[in-house]
Amino acid sequence: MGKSENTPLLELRGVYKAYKVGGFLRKVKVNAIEDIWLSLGEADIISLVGESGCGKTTTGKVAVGLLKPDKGEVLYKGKNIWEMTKEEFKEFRRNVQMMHQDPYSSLNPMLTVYKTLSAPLFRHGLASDREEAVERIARLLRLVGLTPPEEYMEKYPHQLSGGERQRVAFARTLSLNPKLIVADEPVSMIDVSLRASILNLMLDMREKFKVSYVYITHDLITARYFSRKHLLMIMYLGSIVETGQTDRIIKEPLHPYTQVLLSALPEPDPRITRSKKLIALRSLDVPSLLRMPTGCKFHPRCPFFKKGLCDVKRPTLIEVESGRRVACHLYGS
Amino acid sequence: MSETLIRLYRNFFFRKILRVAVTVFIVSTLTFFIVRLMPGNPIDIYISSLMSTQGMSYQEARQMALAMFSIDLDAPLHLQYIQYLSNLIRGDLGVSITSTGTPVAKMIAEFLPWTLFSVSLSLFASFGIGVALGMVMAYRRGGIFDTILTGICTIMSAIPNYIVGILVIVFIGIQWNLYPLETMRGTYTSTITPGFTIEFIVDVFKHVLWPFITYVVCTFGGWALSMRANTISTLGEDYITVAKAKGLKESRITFSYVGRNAILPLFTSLTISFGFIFGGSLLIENIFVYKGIGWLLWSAINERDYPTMQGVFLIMTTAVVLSVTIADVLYGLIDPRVRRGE
Amino acid sequence: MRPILSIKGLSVEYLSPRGRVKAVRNVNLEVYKGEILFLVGESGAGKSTLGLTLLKLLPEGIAKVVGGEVIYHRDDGGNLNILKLRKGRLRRFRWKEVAMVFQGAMNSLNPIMKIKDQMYDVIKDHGVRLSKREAYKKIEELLAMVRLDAKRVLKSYPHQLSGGMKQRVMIAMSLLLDPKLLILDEPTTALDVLTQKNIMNVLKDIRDKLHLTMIFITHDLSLAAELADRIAIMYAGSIVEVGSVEQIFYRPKHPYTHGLLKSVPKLTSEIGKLESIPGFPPDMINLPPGCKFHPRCVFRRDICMEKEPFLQKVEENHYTACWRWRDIFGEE
Amino acid sequence: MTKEKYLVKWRGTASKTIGLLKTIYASKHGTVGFLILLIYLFMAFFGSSIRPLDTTPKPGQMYLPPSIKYPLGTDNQGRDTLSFIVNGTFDVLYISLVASMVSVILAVLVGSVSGFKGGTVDSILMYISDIILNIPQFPLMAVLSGLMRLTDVSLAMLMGVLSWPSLAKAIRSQVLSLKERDFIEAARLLDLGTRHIVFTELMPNLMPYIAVSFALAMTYSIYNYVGLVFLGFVPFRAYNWGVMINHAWVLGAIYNRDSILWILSPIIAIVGLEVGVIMFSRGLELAFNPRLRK
Repeated sequence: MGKSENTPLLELRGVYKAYKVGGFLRKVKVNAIEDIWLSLGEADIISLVGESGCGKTTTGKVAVGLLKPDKGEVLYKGKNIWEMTKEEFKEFRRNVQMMHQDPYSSLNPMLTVYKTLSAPLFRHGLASDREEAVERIARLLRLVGLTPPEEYMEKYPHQLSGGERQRVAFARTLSLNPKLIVADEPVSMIDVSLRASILNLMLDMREKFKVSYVYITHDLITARYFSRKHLLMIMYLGSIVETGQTDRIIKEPLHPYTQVLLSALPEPDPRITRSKKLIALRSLDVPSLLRMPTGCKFHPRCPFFKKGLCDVKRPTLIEVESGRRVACHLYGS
Repeated sequence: MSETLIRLYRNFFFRKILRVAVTVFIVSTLTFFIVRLMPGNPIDIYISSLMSTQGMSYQEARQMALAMFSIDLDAPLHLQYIQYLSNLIRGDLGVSITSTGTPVAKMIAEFLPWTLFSVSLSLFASFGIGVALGMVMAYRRGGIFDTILTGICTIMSAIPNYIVGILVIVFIGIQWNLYPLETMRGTYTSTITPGFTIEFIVDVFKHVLWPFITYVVCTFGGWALSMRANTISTLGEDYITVAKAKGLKESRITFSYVGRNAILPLFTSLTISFGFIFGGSLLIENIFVYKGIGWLLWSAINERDYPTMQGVFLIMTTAVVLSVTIADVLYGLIDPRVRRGE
Repeated sequence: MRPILSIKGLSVEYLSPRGRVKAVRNVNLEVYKGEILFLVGESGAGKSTLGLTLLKLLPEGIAKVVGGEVIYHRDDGGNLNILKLRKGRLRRFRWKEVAMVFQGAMNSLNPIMKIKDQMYDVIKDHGVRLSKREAYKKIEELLAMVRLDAKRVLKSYPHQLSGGMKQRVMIAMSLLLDPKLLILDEPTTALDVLTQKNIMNVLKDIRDKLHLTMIFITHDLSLAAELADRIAIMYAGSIVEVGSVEQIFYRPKHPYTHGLLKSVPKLTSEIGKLESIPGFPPDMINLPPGCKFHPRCVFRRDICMEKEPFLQKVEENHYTACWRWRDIFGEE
Repeated sequence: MTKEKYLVKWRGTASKTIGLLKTIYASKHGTVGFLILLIYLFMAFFGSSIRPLDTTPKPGQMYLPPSIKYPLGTDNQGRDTLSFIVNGTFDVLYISLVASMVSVILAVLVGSVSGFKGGTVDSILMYISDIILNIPQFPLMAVLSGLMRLTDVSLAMLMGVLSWPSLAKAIRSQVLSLKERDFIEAARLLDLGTRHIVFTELMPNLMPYIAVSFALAMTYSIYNYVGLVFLGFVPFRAYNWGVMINHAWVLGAIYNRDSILWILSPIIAIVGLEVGVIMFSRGLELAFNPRLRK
């Protein structure tokens, strides 16, 4: 495959990553993610949804090149990022950024907003002196809705509210004009009344600068808002269990896990949420990653469990209708 | 590496014992080579001192020295080293040079109990005082009591213990003459025969009093400050608020909920200090002429009694290593969160 | 309906190096017997502080009640001013009359004591006349009610339980002395969706079986939608609107409530672009004059910047603290 | 660099230094500690020229009480005690500074490498520090200095080399927790370079710990050094606080009631220095942490 028009911006191909637990000579391998496939183009959005510990953050870190996969490839514009030349990797680094969950940990408490935002500008030659940097930073701050920018530049993180910090962090990810942003729970620690504004801000940047997003979250509702006509991937214990267009999955979930998740989700509307029927799980306990279930990973909790099949054979992700894939024995052979 | 070895290594106790063995081995090796490779080989020095003081011939003196150090000086260094190690394993620490003919092990056995006695007494006392004060300070944090005591504790833990010892001797013993100097110094009165007599026991306590006070004065501040910090952070824990909300009795909250959690990390330090204070006793025992193991080391260094020096140092290290190990094991037993073997 | 708790003109301040944090400002609220009242607000709205004040649990020396009272109406008709209770009486009042389940299930339990002992401590210290066997029978019943395996849980240490299990242990523990009022402070925050659902179901069971009064503190409107009878919305330390679930969700009469509802996405219904409330929450040390919401309010007029509005009656049981609710939302 | 930019930069550094001093000044402890240390530094560098060492024995003037001529009285040979205190400052400061510098540098190096690299490197480094930590240091120093006739510098180095492990462990745990923070990850993603990450992102966060560690190391080395001199295991220089105490002790001057000032002077000098260092470190801790500033 050459560098045609259709080459995706970022691709994960069968990526595996295991963590080693324990110290010197006492290591135990724990699979954090298994066989992850993902592909997105310019101005694309993918939402990655799953509960804590399902490997969605690991997937994000592999995608931005912070973690090297044990198996499988990460391709940026068709090139494996771990086989790139130094120059190519530098370009990848600049173009693929990450937004973190915790605005209290993502900004260095010792640095002012100006220092935080000017470092990447100086480093990558986007500003040569203070004047230029101030000008660019002012533009960035205005872009993320922190006005007037002069009031923010000399402030330390502890002088800002959570919402303001998250905007500064977003301004920093934007500072190098990236093509792709992996956003790891960017609004889960933000006040409800400010969440929509940050999500809208992110969507605006997509309109303006054709930024693509991988939106990682545990919250199906914001995922639905963020990726509506785009792709949604549901993860469970390190594997993808269902993918498809967001709206279609929400309307008609196929995988039992997705179904349970949707039925359990409370909604900000009493009439809807009180008329919901919960699909009950067989077990509430999430299996430990150290003792991964055999067969389908969801089988110990699955309401549609079939003995002799689900606990023996691991289902693969198969296409059940155009654009929708599910890993479950209920579908297909 | 074979499976069994790896499994053995994963065993908690085995790892601990291995660490003790490795450290003791390294220290004994270190002392061996220091003594052997030092400019002015101690054995040569000993030989020449025998020749000059006792008028022996070189051969005679050499024979004597060999017997003393129980090593064959003609053997190559590595063989001497192996010899030394195998002696060590059999508990043979050599023979003292100055107290001619006395085995080092025997000397240590004679001096060690005094250090153990004085050190453990003072350590427990200062721990108790520190923990109690620290808790009170934490409960009244910000108040006058707390402010003043925090200052005192900070300064007390900054003042070297030998300075306090000197001040005690100078002021209590000499300037103000509050306590007989001859009872302040020494381990017991030489005219009293040791034994389980009331007279002797009282005398021993009279002698240990001021070294004891010195230890306590210099160390309680550190305990109090750590206990204060631990208590304050424990008081901020959610489970304390919950315990209050539960309407538990104040005494129960103070002891079972705050106290136990705050003191837990200190137990480790207590056990470790126990090992370390053997080393610190060097200065205090010297000042109070308290004939414990620190005093023995001091006199051995002064008199260039190498085998004794080596032996005492080895014992001191072993004490530390053992106490660190015991602290580890103990912590696993006290704190349910630290699971053994994992 | 008879109130079980009446909060009158309550104000609480924190001392901070920068100045006084006005965490709770002149809150008036009645809690009725048998109802589930939700206290909804964003971070810093003062809802947790309010919760702590109800049990007189504010950190001494740092927080101070600067005005108001909290009256607890006992079953026998007697009234207690909780804030005036002294040591012994306060201790016996806590957990026996009002119990509380806290945010952060992770740290609510003493890490070095078995669950068994932490449960039994409550019974012991309140002098409940139960034999040890009877006490454990009761404990086991309660654990079963919150869907826990009593045998396993009782001999565990907290670190051996998952977050959801710990929170259920806390709920069971809160019911030990049959309290009349249960305060739940963000009991499901930081728990996964499925675990959260499970806790909510446990709470529904408790409501159906025991008919207790509950005050549920949360930032999550969805939880209120699921369980609340009545909702009080807090902003900048005071209650800006209070009403039934229907009233709050379908007929909000305060611009803040209105904005909040419009800024949360929904799953099933069709949605356009969400509108969020402009600006940021106010600095609780230097609060703006007049209505505390006016800097973020698109409907503000001069009066909003000058005078702080009080709760005005909209309809039966429905109150809003807005000068202009009639102009903005119209009469019912 | 143009003159203008240079000036801007200089003003930046100057205002930073002033800012640092201001925050130290803002904390009471810090101010007192700073003033105490200033006095000691002054004595160390200008003491010998202002009050030259008085070495001539004057048998008729033994143990004189304080006077204008001899503010701290005289010693057992009728010499000016103050001149000995003043001239002894440099030794103690110099040795404890070198020792704590060696110790802190090693600690920062080992601690940050260990924390950053993790894995086997970390295991090995921590194993080594555990072993050194398990050797009682004062007795070891006593044995070594008793046997080897160490020079001042080699003694200082030895003290530094033996005392880094506990500091290294503290730094390591700090690095471990900092490493997990997202801002380090963000800096890596922005490709800001190792130098920026270490010196701009990490170091400022480590500074409060390093400052406190340095002060601790210093009190520790003062303790060790004076202790060794007092026991007589270190080559004497006639003017040194430890030597003064040792002399008073060994020569029996303590039994003479008039000698009190001679004995107390070095003791107060030592205690004052220790207290000054501790207080100053408290001020530094505040100064390096913007969250603690107002």
